[in-house]
Amino acid sequence: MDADLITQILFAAIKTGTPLLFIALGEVICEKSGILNLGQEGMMLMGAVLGFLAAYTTGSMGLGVLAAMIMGSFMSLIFAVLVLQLGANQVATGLALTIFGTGLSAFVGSGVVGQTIQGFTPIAIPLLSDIPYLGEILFKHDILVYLSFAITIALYFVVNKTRVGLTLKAVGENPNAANAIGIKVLQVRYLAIMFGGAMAGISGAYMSLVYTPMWVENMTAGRGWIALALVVFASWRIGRIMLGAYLFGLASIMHLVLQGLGWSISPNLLAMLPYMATVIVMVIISADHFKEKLLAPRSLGKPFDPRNMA
Amino acid sequence: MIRIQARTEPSTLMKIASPLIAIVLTLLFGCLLFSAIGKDPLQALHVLLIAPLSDSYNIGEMFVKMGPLLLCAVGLAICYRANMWNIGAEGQLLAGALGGSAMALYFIDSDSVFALPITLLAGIVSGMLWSAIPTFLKLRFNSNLILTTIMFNYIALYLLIWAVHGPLRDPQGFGFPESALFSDATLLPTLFEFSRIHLGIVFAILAGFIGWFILTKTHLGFQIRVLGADEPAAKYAGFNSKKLSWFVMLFAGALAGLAGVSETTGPIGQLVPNVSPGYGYSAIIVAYLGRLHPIGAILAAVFMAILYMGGDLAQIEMGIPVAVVSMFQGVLLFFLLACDFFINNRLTLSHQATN
Amino acid sequence: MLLQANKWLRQNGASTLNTQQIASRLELIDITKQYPGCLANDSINLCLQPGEIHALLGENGAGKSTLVKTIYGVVAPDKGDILWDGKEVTIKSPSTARDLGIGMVFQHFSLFETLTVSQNIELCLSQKHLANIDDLAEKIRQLSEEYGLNVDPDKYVHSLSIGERQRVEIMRCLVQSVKLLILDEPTSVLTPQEVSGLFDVLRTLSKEGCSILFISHKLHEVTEICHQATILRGGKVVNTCVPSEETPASIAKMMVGDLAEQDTQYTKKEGTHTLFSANNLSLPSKQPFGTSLKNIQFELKAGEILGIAGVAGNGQDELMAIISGEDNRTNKSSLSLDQMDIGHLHAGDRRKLGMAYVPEERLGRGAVPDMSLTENTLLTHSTGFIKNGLVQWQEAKDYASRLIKKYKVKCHGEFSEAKSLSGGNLQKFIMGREIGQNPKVLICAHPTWGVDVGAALAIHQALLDLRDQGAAILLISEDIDELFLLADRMSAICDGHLSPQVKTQDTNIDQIGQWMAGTFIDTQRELTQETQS
Amino acid sequence: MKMKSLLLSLGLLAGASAVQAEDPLKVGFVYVGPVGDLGWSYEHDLGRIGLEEHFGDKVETTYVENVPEGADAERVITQLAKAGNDLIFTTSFGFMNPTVKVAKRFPKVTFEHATGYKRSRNVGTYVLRTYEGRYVSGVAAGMMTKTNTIGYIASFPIPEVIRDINTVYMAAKKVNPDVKIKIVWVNSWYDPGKETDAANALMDQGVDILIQHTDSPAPQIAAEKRGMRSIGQASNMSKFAPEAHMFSVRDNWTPYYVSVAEAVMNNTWKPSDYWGGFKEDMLTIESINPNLPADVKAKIEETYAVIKSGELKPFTGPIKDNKGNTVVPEGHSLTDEELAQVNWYVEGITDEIPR
Repeated sequence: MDADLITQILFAAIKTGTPLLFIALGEVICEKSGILNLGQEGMMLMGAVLGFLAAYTTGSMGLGVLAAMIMGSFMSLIFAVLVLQLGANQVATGLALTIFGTGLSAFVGSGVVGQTIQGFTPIAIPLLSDIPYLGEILFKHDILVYLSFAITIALYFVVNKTRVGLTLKAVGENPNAANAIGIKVLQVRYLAIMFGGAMAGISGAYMSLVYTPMWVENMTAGRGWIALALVVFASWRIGRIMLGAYLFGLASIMHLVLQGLGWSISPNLLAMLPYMATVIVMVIISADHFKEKLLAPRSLGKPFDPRNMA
Repeated sequence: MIRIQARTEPSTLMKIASPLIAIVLTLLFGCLLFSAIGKDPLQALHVLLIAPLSDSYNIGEMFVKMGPLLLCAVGLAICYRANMWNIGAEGQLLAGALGGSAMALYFIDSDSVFALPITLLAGIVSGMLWSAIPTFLKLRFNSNLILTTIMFNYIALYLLIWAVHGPLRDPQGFGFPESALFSDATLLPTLFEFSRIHLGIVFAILAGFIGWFILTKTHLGFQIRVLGADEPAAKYAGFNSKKLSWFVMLFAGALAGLAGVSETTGPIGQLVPNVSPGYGYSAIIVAYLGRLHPIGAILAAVFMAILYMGGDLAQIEMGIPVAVVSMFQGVLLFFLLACDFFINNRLTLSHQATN
Repeated sequence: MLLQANKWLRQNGASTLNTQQIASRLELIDITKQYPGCLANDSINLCLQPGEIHALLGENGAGKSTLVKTIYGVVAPDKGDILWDGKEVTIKSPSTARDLGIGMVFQHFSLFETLTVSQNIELCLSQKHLANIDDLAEKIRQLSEEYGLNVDPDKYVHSLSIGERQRVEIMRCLVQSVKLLILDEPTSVLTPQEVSGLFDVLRTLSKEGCSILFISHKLHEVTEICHQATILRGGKVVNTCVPSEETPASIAKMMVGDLAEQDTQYTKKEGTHTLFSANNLSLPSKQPFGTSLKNIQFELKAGEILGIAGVAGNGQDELMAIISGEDNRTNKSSLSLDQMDIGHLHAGDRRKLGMAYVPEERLGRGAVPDMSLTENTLLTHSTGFIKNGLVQWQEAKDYASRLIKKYKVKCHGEFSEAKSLSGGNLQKFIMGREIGQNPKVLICAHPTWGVDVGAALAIHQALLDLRDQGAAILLISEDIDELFLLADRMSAICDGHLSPQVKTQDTNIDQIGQWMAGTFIDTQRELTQETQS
Repeated sequence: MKMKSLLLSLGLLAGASAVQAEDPLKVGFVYVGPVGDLGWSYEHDLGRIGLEEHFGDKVETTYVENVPEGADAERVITQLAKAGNDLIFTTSFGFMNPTVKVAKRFPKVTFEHATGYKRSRNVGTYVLRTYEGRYVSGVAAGMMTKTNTIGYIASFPIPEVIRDINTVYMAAKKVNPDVKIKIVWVNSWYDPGKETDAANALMDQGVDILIQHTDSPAPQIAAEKRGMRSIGQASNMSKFAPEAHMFSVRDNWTPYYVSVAEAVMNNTWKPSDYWGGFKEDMLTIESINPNLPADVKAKIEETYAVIKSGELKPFTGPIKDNKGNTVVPEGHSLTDEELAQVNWYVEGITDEIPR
């Protein structure tokens, strides 16, 4: 393998990792507030189809992304109302969202199956893209990839350096105490869930507007689930999520690259790689009880009802 | 003014009524949806829900469809009762199909009476093995069961596809990805001349009753319920939560594995890449709709099977896209979860508060 | 205004307040709060002056918590008015309360263990407050010095002891310069020594004009520090008094009503042979924030009650888990029952050998909230109700209804769900269930916590009867008075160390209090070193 | 009479009652994907529409899309048969065994299964000579490649795909002795995401001409974005890649569907294994890009013509496989039956066929 090929593989890994990055960033915020949303796949598909529809009919890619975000947060709002307002089980509600989103997206999108649009064009960032290798890998992408860089940096700052981040962590660790000191727990969780939805929407839009760019039923192909694993993989840290997303991206294209290089390994066994890797990393991380408890949001998945506070 | 008020005691009426209300609401949603796409809603609902039961062949097919759903759902219901969030029925089903098929192919030239039982057993054991790995990882390394079982669904899928392309491929099959047709000795006998109802359906319904018996009549079932309802209490009482976790997971794995092998040795008759159109995931809805109760799961599985078949019929007869089936499933689960809120809460009409 | 008040206070002394001169700091008028099935507050009136330390007294369930949560804006009252410095206010949320100058230290701390002290404090401050503080950490250090609180702003809360955490909570209020500080049972988690440190801080605050609302069960503390007391029972104000003019006994009488005074003396007994022992047991905690056990050593004899005193969070839960077998990482030989090593056995196996437990948490551990009393009987008492792995529901049901009758458990019947019972009734049920198995060894944690006096007496009698039948009983409690009343021998636990055991007659509250603060640890260490060398 | 009505109600005679002169011929289609996939199922549906256009109201067609190749296929085919269809086309390999099974129970209904090899009294099979199109593709690719590397995005290692890879390589080698072929298997007929990844992985490794044996236009778009060239598959894909697209080899099912329907109407239908290609107009070369050099365009037309006339048979000996065995002796051209069993790579392809 020469340096150019490696550069191109890494470039592709970032491209493949970007939808994972978007959705995992949304999910990590949601989980930090103590909510486990298994509906990622459904929200992502709805984002993909709505984004594509909007971009296809209006011709504006920006509107497509916007529509995807709105749709994603609307889907997550359904989840939020059931889980936060009606105290429904988070696992079941999340699954319902995934199943519903899969069906609805296929239904809504049936009219545009096989259509295609121009898609975002890559923009080479002046100066930065001239850096040898690094410039090739990082700075010759389309605008959504740059957006994912920006969101990652912004979230890193917000989560680690601001009061908003503190509030989020507090709610995720101990909602009762947070409520007692006057943090509006439900409000924080609503916002976190809807942020997660919006990010899932962008992630879907990335699939249908940039990646292929077209709409196909079930085109997210399990990326929402991978993102859930990715959050654990990154032990709820923003920086590691970015790293993890690109690693996963790399893993999912590696079997195609290796085949091209003439490796004769069954593509099916290679396709298992990302899933196996996830399991292994999850085991390594969670085996350390002590660490996981400090890192994982402690109220994750548990219901909270302010009416029961008295 | 309408206010929400917590009930002092959970409502028994709502516990039973909630799924029924959810179904009614889902049907109303369906009416709106069908009207919106310009189809006659009543005819659509008729095709979707009544037509699948219109003749004996269809009723038979309903049972065929229900079998794997029910087997998976019973296992899942018991897992969820013990607070083990097993999302891996799909993978366990595929593993069962794979293991069972490998055994069935071993018996391809045999006419031994033991061929079928051993084949079924191989499927069951494969399913158990597939649920054992995440269980072990959870109990030993504390890894998240939801995530590992999902990952293992994918791993099972690729393993099955690999096997169908490789070692288990029919040598006379022109390289197409499917196994040879199993010999009659390893096929589940059908029960009636006119339909595909096979022995696997009997297993499924039996599993429902066994699940019910375990949960309500045995000390084991009691311990499972305690573990799920209140883990500290189970620990306090000295129940071996690891053993119980192993039991529910292996039980679920065994049933899902049986579902898988029953599909390949039943209606399909060979190993193909598409053994399951997502039975393992739909079974989660079935388990919930059945109130995490094995007998409830039987009724819920009937409903879901009708919905699936109705989806095909609606496509054939009215050109309604098949995606409505999963929309219906999702909406149904939404409504169910929302209705469950009223088991512990109620709406009260109150006059504006004084003051 | 505040300065004036301060001056006035210093001149006149805190104990002789004249209410006429300035508007009350806080006045509650007719506060009423209804919960499903229970009237938590029933037209409560209460008045608090600047600088006044006011005790809010009452048994568990009397409505104290609801009332303070109303003041702090966590709970909205159904009816009633709140006057703050003479003006009517609506306290919608804790942040409104804080903006007014109300601070609260919760019984179960509202701290976040994965955040640092200053992050915890920052979360409580409004933007307005924050704008006035340049450097929060510096401010914390300065206040810490001023009040002798000894709080390090950069430490993570999970590394702090219980006492330190409480001081963080108080610091949280000081940073906001509160005018009213609410403390919900602040001393229940402190050693006697820490308590006096806390009282010093409270007195300083009071002198500066800060009002303090003090909830406690410990009446001698109330008589020691409070200027005024309001006594609640069943959601109503039943009495008010000036504590310094009363004795703990007279206040207790007001709290429990007309019931007999609890001054019973029980006969002490001496155990016969050793039934249960822990041999040099050391074990790191499973939990990141738990206490590790160090060299635990004790013997429990047949026919005696051994009491273990200690402030919550000093290893009681861990010890309990190890004895019961919920945590069975112990060596085989580190625990023995009746000459048999049981350290490796599971909880269930230990039960079969004749051990029984009454845990601290009744609902959620001792009983499954959503299950009926019949099912809850079966939770630990399975002998006779299981045949070939099948549950004999009818027999279990009959037994449960007999238990209910025998221990006068108030409920609709054996089909009632555990969560529908009051704390005391559930405790009687659990007690009865455990005693009904005729255990050789009973481990019992906080048996009468939050139980009304009548039920407490019944529980005490049941324990003594069991002892007299020859069982060994280990009693873990935070209530020293109760331990002295029941235990034949006493010990104390501090930071995972267990003190020596002595006969109750040979010790006194002072010594046990010292032990609770860990004074025995150094001597013990020296002793072991001596024997080793 | 009673017996007959009973059988009718069981649906066994449902097919029989329909063949009457005045009634239209009812034709059912079973698709594995969505009709909008712009590939395989899309072209079959165009075939169905072509059939309707040809016969007007003498035929009545129904289709079911997205039918999984598992246990459900048999039910869907049965339901189509019961719905009174006289002729049923099942258009994916995975429907082979279900088709044969259902056909046994509906002897009066005619079944046609695409790409399969099992026939019976009332089941015929039909398949495309896709390798003819690949030969033209190989010639064009061999002439156009600057890097001497052709990329082949392959779906499943079945004889059809392996045969086509061989054809492309042999054809390209004829015009460009230095040419190499890189093959990536995506294990799917239709997965735009994966196809894009595969296209990019190939282009990263020096491929400048993409040939796809998958059905989505994603590789075309990927080639367009990077300024490489591509050849369309199954349907006309020119609109997705105005610059990159060289031409498309389109499947055209209409002629066959019309001829089968006609045969059934005239009661002259007989089960057979039908192979259609350039000669029958079932494969067409469409939208040759004007931006291609004149010599390439001429060569494409020429090659098309010699294959169509039967002058050139791609699999004519001597051909050696890549292990050195002679697989087609001198002077022999593979028969259809032999073509259906190709499971070797020709000499020069360094890869191995994956499992």
